Amino acid sequence: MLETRDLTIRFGGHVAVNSVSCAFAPGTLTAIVGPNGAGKTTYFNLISGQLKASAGTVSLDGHSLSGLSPSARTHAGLGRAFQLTNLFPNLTVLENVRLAVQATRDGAHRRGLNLWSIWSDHKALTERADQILAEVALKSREHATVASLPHGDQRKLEVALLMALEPKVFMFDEPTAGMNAAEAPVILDLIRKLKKDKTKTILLVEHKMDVVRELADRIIVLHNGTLVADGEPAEVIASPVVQEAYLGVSKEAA
Amino acid sequence: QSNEIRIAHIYSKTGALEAYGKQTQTGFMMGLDYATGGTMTINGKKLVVIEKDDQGKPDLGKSLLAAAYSDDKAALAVGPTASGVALAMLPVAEEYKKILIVEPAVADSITGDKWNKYIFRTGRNSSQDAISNAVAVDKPGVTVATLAQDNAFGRDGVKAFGAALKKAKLVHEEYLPPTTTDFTAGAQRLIDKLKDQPGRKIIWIVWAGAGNPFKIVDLDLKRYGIEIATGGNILPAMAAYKALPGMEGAAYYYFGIPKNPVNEAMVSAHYKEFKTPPDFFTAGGFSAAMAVVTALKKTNGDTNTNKLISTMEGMSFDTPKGKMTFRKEDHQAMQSMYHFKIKVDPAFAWGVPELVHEIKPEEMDIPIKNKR
Amino acid sequence: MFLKRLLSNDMPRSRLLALLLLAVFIALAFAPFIFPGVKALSVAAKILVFVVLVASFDLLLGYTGIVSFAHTMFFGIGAYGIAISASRLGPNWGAVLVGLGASLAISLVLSFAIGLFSLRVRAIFFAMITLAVASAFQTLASQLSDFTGGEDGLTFKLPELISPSFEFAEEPFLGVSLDGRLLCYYLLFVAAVVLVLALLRIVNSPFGRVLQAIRENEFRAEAIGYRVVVYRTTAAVLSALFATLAGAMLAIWLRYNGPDTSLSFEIMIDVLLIVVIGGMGTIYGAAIGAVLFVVAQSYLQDLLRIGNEAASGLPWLAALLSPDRWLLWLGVLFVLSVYYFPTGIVGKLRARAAR
Amino acid sequence: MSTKNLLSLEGVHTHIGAYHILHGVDLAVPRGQLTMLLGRNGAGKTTTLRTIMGLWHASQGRVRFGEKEITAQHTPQIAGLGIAYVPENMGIFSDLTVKENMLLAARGAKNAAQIDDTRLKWIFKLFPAVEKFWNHPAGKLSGGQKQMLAVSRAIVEPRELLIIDEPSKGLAPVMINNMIDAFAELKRSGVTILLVEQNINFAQRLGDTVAVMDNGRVVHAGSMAEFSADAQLQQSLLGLAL
Amino acid sequence: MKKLEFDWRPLLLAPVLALVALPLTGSFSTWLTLTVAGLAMGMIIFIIASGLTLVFGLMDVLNFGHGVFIALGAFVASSVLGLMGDWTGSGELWRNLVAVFPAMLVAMAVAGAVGLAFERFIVRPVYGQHLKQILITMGGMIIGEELIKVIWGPAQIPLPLPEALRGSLLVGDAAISKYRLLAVAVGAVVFGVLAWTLGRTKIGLLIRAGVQDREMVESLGYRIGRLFVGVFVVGSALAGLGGVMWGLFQQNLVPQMGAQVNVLIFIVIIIGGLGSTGGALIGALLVGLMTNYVGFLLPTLTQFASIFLMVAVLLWRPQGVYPVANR
Ligand SMILES: Nc1ncnc2c1ncn2[C@@H]1O[C@H](COP(=O)(O)OP(=O)(O)OP(=O)(O)O)[C@@H](O)[C@H]1O
Ligand SMILES: Nc1ncnc2c1ncn2[C@@H]1O[C@H](COP(=O)(O)OP(=O)(O)OP(=O)(O)O)[C@@H](O)[C@H]1O
Ligand SMILES: [Mg+2]
Ligand SMILES: [Mg+2]
Repeated sequence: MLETRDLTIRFGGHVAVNSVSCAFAPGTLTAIVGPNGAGKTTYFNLISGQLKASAGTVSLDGHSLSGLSPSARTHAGLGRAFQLTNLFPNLTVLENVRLAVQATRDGAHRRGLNLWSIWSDHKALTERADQILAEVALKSREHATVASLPHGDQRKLEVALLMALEPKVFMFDEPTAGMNAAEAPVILDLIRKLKKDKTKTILLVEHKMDVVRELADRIIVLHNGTLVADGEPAEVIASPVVQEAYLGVSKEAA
Repeated sequence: QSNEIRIAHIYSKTGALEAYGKQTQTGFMMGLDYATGGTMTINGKKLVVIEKDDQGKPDLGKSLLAAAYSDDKAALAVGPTASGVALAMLPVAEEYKKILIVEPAVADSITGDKWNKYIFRTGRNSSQDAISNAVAVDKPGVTVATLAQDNAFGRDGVKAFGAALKKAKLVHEEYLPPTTTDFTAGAQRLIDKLKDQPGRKIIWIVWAGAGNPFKIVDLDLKRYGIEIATGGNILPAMAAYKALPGMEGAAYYYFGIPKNPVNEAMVSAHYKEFKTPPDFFTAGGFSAAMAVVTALKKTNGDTNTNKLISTMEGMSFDTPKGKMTFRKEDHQAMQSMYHFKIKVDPAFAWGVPELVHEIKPEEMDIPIKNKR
Repeated sequence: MFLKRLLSNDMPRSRLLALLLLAVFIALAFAPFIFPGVKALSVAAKILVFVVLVASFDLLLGYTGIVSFAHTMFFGIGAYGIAISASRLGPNWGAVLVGLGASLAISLVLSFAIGLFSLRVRAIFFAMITLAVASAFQTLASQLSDFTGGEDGLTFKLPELISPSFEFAEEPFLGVSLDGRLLCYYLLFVAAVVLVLALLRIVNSPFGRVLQAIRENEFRAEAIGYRVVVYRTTAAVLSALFATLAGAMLAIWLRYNGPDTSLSFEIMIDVLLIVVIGGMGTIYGAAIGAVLFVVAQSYLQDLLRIGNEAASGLPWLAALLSPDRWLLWLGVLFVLSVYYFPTGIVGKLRARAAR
Repeated sequence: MSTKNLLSLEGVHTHIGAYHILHGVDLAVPRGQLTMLLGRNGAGKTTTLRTIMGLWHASQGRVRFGEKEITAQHTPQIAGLGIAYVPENMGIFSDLTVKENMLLAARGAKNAAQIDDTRLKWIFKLFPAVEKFWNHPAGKLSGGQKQMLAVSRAIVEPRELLIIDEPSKGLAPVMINNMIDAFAELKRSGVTILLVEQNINFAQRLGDTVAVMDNGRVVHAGSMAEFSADAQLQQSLLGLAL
Repeated sequence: MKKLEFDWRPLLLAPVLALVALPLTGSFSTWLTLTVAGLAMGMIIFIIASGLTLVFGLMDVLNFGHGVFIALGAFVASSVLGLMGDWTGSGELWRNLVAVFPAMLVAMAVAGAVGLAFERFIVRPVYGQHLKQILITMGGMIIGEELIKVIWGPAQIPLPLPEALRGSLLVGDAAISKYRLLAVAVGAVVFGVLAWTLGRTKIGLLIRAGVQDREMVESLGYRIGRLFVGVFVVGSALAGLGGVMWGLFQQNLVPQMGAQVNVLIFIVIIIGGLGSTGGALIGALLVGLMTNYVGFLLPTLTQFASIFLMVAVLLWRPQGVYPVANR
């Protein structure tokens, strides 16, 4: 169970996330929606530790995460994919994933702190990385350097890194943004598959309402940093605040 | 074995002291030419000079000297420009059991505690510099403060200077980093120390390198009656003396001062070749050449090291500065220094030092610092 | 297979590169016999020292992406460690070990502090701070002259066994006299081979891969679970320790040390250039680069002397080709090598082989 | 012909390093219309736009803008002809404030006060965040806000041609609506627009003409109306029906 | 909405430092001498560092060869002044200034012209690549220094101050050297012009934007290449001017003089926040004051004073006093 309590952050006078308390149970997929600049990414940053909260706490399965570094939170079971692609640009696709696999799995490589073994000897890492690349349909490009990938493929790799961490909590920040409608299903299928595993908690920031409607078990709405709605998808989408502030005087809400 | 005598000259052809090194080389070659009467041979053996560039780097100097003795089969070596390089070279001479004539590196320890019997020096050492200056300013009723670089060169110099002062009173020693560019703070401290002293007040400056400590006169030292004294220097550096007419000190060499045939020959040869007078280090290089040739002539061209050593110990030889003598104890060449007073002459770009008095070796009590 | 493991499975991946490396290895291994003379041996020894120094710097720069100008500081610490303890404790092996131990300890503490500091400020600031720290350290070494010999440095003696005066065989072997200097050279040679192989292992370990990730994107490396502080600091400390060892090698060879010899900014720049010529992020680049650079630097003046004589008919060309202007050509070498080897020699050779 | 098409590419080949990316692109952007460039990920859309802007150079083929051939021209010259470009990565100057970002895009203005006021008001109305964060470092904006800033920069001064790489990416639905309105308004004022877009809705509502790329070539070109009507064509070109 | 306010706290640094030093120095006239000397020294440092704030701070080119333009300026000035012996030798101030100004202009022109070549052949291939910049500009520096030796010789060259600029003005017991007053005036002009150009025109913005994303600036229609050349030339010319001021201050020139001030000016612009003219001025004044006070109080520590100052400032503001860019 991931829980945030009164989570708040201020940038100067601007309150980007305002006292958000919310709990996310394993086995559910919660969609987080809200206008641009509502504080969704910032909320993620607070949970995963990229930003330090001005007030409030984050805990996972009863253990407080506040004060831990991002890497420690990753070890505690949080996994995160970024909204703006953020990879290791001059390494190959395979190495990107392999690094993520190595980071969280124990083994002779001691999570990267082993100074005295030969890296390629750790075959299990490569095998696992290959498997993940196959899942996101990137296997054919595994030896390309990331910088030369088209945007859509970079987004896929972003998700692959998250999968490689095998966390308890998956946080997706607009995973299909900029992805072709023919390619997006690869990612969405992955998420669907994850949903079946009842021990995983999934958080999804997404602006495409059809995706949200289909996948989400629950929707929370952030607006100006405040949590303004929380509940069943149909109910939340129908609520006036969402209709107005988020979807606009909707011509396409259908 | 053959009928060649190979002499290595290792000096800063490049690096921070390039200008000094070049002077030495010019002087050395002119000296050999003069001493052999233009034949460049001694007893039928041809003198061959092997030039090597230590770039001012001690480690390089060390390996160059080894290479000179071993790969190039040099019978003896002359150099280097920088004291640090010289100190690193000393053990090499001992290792190869070959003579090194140090010129113009000045550190006392070269003929002091780091000395070995293969080392001779034609150049002056810090003590000679300092003591001659002390002789020049040492008068009753004079109060002296010093301004020096905060390194071995500066501190040794001031120590020797202070020890040699008999009548004057030394009230303050100011040491500044060798890289100092702004001398205001140091000058202010000196002023504070001196301004209330009675009688003649002198700041003695010993400085080598880029900074220009003479700028402190801009702080209007005259209002407190403070004067400046310093040793000689190369001609470009003496441009700063133009602002200090009447300044006194003691110099190692200035081409217009010594009156002897060797100096006359060197000055005219130098004018002929370069249209400029010879400088400080030219005289040094010339002296080293004179020492080499004098010694080799005495051995009839024999380059056996032990024979050379016994010949050179106590040997006197003529130089542009008059007669020099290698002292038996530490192989330092004893030589005259020149008490001068600066005159401004528009014909020269520098302040001209006029001879007040030639300080003969006998007038200076240069301590022997090595252990034999 | 054995070779593959010795090289930590990081094969040259280019036939030409493999040949070059082999040639370098053989040349260095038999240098005293192939290239007679004191000067040639000094050059070979300097190469050995620089290979280790540059490889250690590459761990920091090429693999971790930290630009530090304080690397020669650790080099100097190693050299001073030997110099000071040998001149105080006398020419015995105990003194060498004490000096080595003490300098490693000092380097460890200092590099630890610097490594931690590197996280507080941005890259350029860090580079400039290390530049300032290194120059302060050099000043300090000159100022503590009672201890370090000041600007003049320290000349000292080492155990008989590796001193030139020791001769362990009467007869020269293949025209080379078998003396302490030869032993000293081979001591350096073995040390260099072991240290370079060790570095090769480190950069090809799981740890080495994480360093590359940090170089590429520190933020993301932290996000996927690597504590960047730990890795960076470890890399900084390791590279400092290897540099310290290189410094000790230098002091042992020269039996002299001073601020200009091991602490000067010039050496730092030479090291940087070698890394770039050789190819950043490839330990092999350090070896190839060091050989090329040190040989060029050592023989440039001789080469120019020949050029100068050849050009004596053209006074202006002769003036430029004067051996006194060797630095000018070194500068040109700097510029050209950055122009023509953007990925270094190793990078270029590998790219060619990959086609 | 040349009066009808504001921009045209004929047989453009582009290499990036050793890779051959575009294999003869033919593309026509009719004056005053909005042209959609569609295609799968990696089809070469971004590369095509960059080639037009002179950020990559065509190794073969020709690019014309109006009467002028711009194939070998440099980016500033091309932009100077009246083309505004929003790159895929948005190209936000994150050290500068939002105001400074806008000021740079307004080539005619020496300082913020000289930026055309009515236009600025219009932008503020479309994208309130730009006004709200006017004096903030642009690097601190949210993903969607950056996208808004990127588009705002392209329209702060009138330009003849807008080239925009995936403008709707990361925008909330209400903002997508605003942007559609904005493009419609621009089009009415005579601006020609070339859009790369993945959002089908967006494409259908705005596009006049359409070009579909695959594997570094334009494999279909025609009117949007026809294209949206032909589900089979869509299926075969894009792998799905709109 | 939080407005960006002018941050005035760094402005207090220099006055605070001076106040702290007052009781320590003991006598008021000593303090005054040191303070005025320190401020003027700071101005000279500012002049030599001003070019680097443009090149290093704004353009993000780690130009380790900047010093060579300083040396070049000084040597050119020595040649120009050497030709005007009548004017420099005269005791009248206006005649001296008439000699010094052309020397400055010629030095700036020569340094700027060499800067043009330097940018074209040395810097242009390596924009955005710090390591290579360091190396290639070091190479350029070595070449430049050697060429100076080829032209002017390896020896040091005296550059005496013109007559009327020598000596001091006495204010009570404190002595204020005349040359330093000239330096303050020149420094103020340089500061004014730079601050105005960068603050009131788009040039500063364009450079910063161009460093971050050159392609985008070009896509907006600006010829960033030409702008960079221009700024580099101006930076080099300012270094040339700095060289004249520094040379006259030292009164003798060595070819290595540029390299000798490199670390000092790096420190100044880092304290200033890389690219901020005001920051560099504050940094320079602080360094000037600090070296004078420490030089008076604890001379052995003078060489560490400016480094200590830099570390202290960075601990307070890790990006310098007026950070310009987020580097
Ligand atoms: N480091 C920061 N400093 C100052 N303000 C910030 C910072 N990070 C975010 N903000 C502000 O906080 C607000 C919330 O940003 P956030 O990125 O969380 O939005 P979001 O909901 O993810 O929006 P989008 O859908 O556009 O991605 C924005 O107004 C943004 O400008
Ligand atoms: N810098 C580069 N180096 C090598 N290959 C590249 C580079 N940039 C792009 N490519 C390749 O060019 C092809 C086309 O890429 P491009 O970015 O134009 O696709 P796209 O149609 O814009 O895709 P997306 O919709 O995902 O953005 C891809 O196969 C990509 O891998
Ligand atoms: Mg977001
Ligand atoms: Mg694209």
